[in-house]
Amino acid sequence: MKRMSSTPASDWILLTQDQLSVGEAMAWATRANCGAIVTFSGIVRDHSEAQENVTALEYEADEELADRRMREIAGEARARWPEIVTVVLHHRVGRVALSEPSVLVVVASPHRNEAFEAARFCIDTLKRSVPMWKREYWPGGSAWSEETSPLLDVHDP
Amino acid sequence: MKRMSSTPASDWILLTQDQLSVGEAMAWATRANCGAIVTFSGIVRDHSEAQENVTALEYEADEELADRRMREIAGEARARWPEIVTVVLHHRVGRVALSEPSVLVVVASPHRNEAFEAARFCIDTLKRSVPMWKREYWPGGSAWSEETSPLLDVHDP
Amino acid sequence: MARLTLFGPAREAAGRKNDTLDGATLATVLDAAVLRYGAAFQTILTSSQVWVNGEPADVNDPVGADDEISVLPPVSGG
Amino acid sequence: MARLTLFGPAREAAGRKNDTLDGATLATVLDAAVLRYGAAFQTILTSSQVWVNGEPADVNDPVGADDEISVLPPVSGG
Repeated sequence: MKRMSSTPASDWILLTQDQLSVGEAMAWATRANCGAIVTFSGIVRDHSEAQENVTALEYEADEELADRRMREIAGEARARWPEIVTVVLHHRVGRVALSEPSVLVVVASPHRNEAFEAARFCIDTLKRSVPMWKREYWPGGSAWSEETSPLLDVHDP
Repeated sequence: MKRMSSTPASDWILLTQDQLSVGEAMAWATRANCGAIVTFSGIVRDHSEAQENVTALEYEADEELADRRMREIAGEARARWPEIVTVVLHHRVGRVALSEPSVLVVVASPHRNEAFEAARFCIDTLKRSVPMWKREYWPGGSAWSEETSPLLDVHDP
Repeated sequence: MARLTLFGPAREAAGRKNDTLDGATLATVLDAAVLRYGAAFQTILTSSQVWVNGEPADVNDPVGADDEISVLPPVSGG
Repeated sequence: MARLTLFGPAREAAGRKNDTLDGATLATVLDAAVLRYGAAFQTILTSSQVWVNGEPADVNDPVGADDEISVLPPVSGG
């Protein structure tokens, strides 16, 4: 399957090695008919279930499939909450420093209920359906994250 | 009752005539032990239930009581979701232009479930328990918003 | 006698934000307010909460010159 | 024969990201991979999904030189 060559103007899907900008994403997502914007930022935390002293994460993706899956997630959110206007899904690949965002979800909508519901759906679904692997770094070592889940389809319940 | 003279370092409560900055609020809210930040921005929308062409809103508050209530909301969120680390509640007073945020909620937490739940609680509770009145402007006129609710206590269900 | 502070639609209907009104109880002060501000204010008062010194109050509560009465119409923040 | 692309823990266990392996079906290619990469890879393969040309596949599917096999371990994005 080929990567889609154009993005609908109301979704902004991005895999990038660069820092994520919530401000830029929110400015892009803002529309005059929207009264609510909900954002979720996944931040590199100083600990995990397995490690007490995490200093950085490194993400590796199947980039073609990850891009396709992130577009499917935005599409499924629109199918479930037709009121939502703009959807942003950004994910870092490569090394991400402590307290930097690794993933960003932005949903803008006329009303807040749909924005909250859709944003929650997007991050929950992204975590189990986007082919992405996280390596944890600590002083003197690193290992793949033990907090994994089987790769599921976007439409799986 | 006197206004509280100091703010706990983990809550940032603000009533202001100045523009709200999600980026500044998120930077303030970020802590090394947090893996999730959820934000809600209430944006001035180009329409309301009563008006098809809204150009601006103007907010008037009982500022002393509003400040107290916003602090109570943050405290109640902490009581309900003890895991949450930082809470930001900002509300504009005075004139707010189209597509600008009038209200901002930021919650940072180790995990995302508590951040989503607490952010949703904060905005839902703010809307019914903070003494604030919204005037809608359109070309050639203005009126108080008809989308009102009786002033309730923070702890009311 | 007590000091009155009016907010939002109540302020607009009364044509002022602050006032001082005669009356020994909350109820008599509010009666004086309706007399002074008229029917539009009365309508809003019906759906409003009235607080004294930052706390909910009963209409039979006595009020004096040091007391601050707030009229809080249904809210529309956020 | 088919081309193999390995991700995350599967890539690390195999010591490479891409490879070309003999085999007429997906199953025989994966057997060849386990033989070449060893036990650590086998353990990860057990919990992984194996896709062909960007779609889920059955181990009995035939594969040729133009086919791309992906080994996708349990994920940890976000």
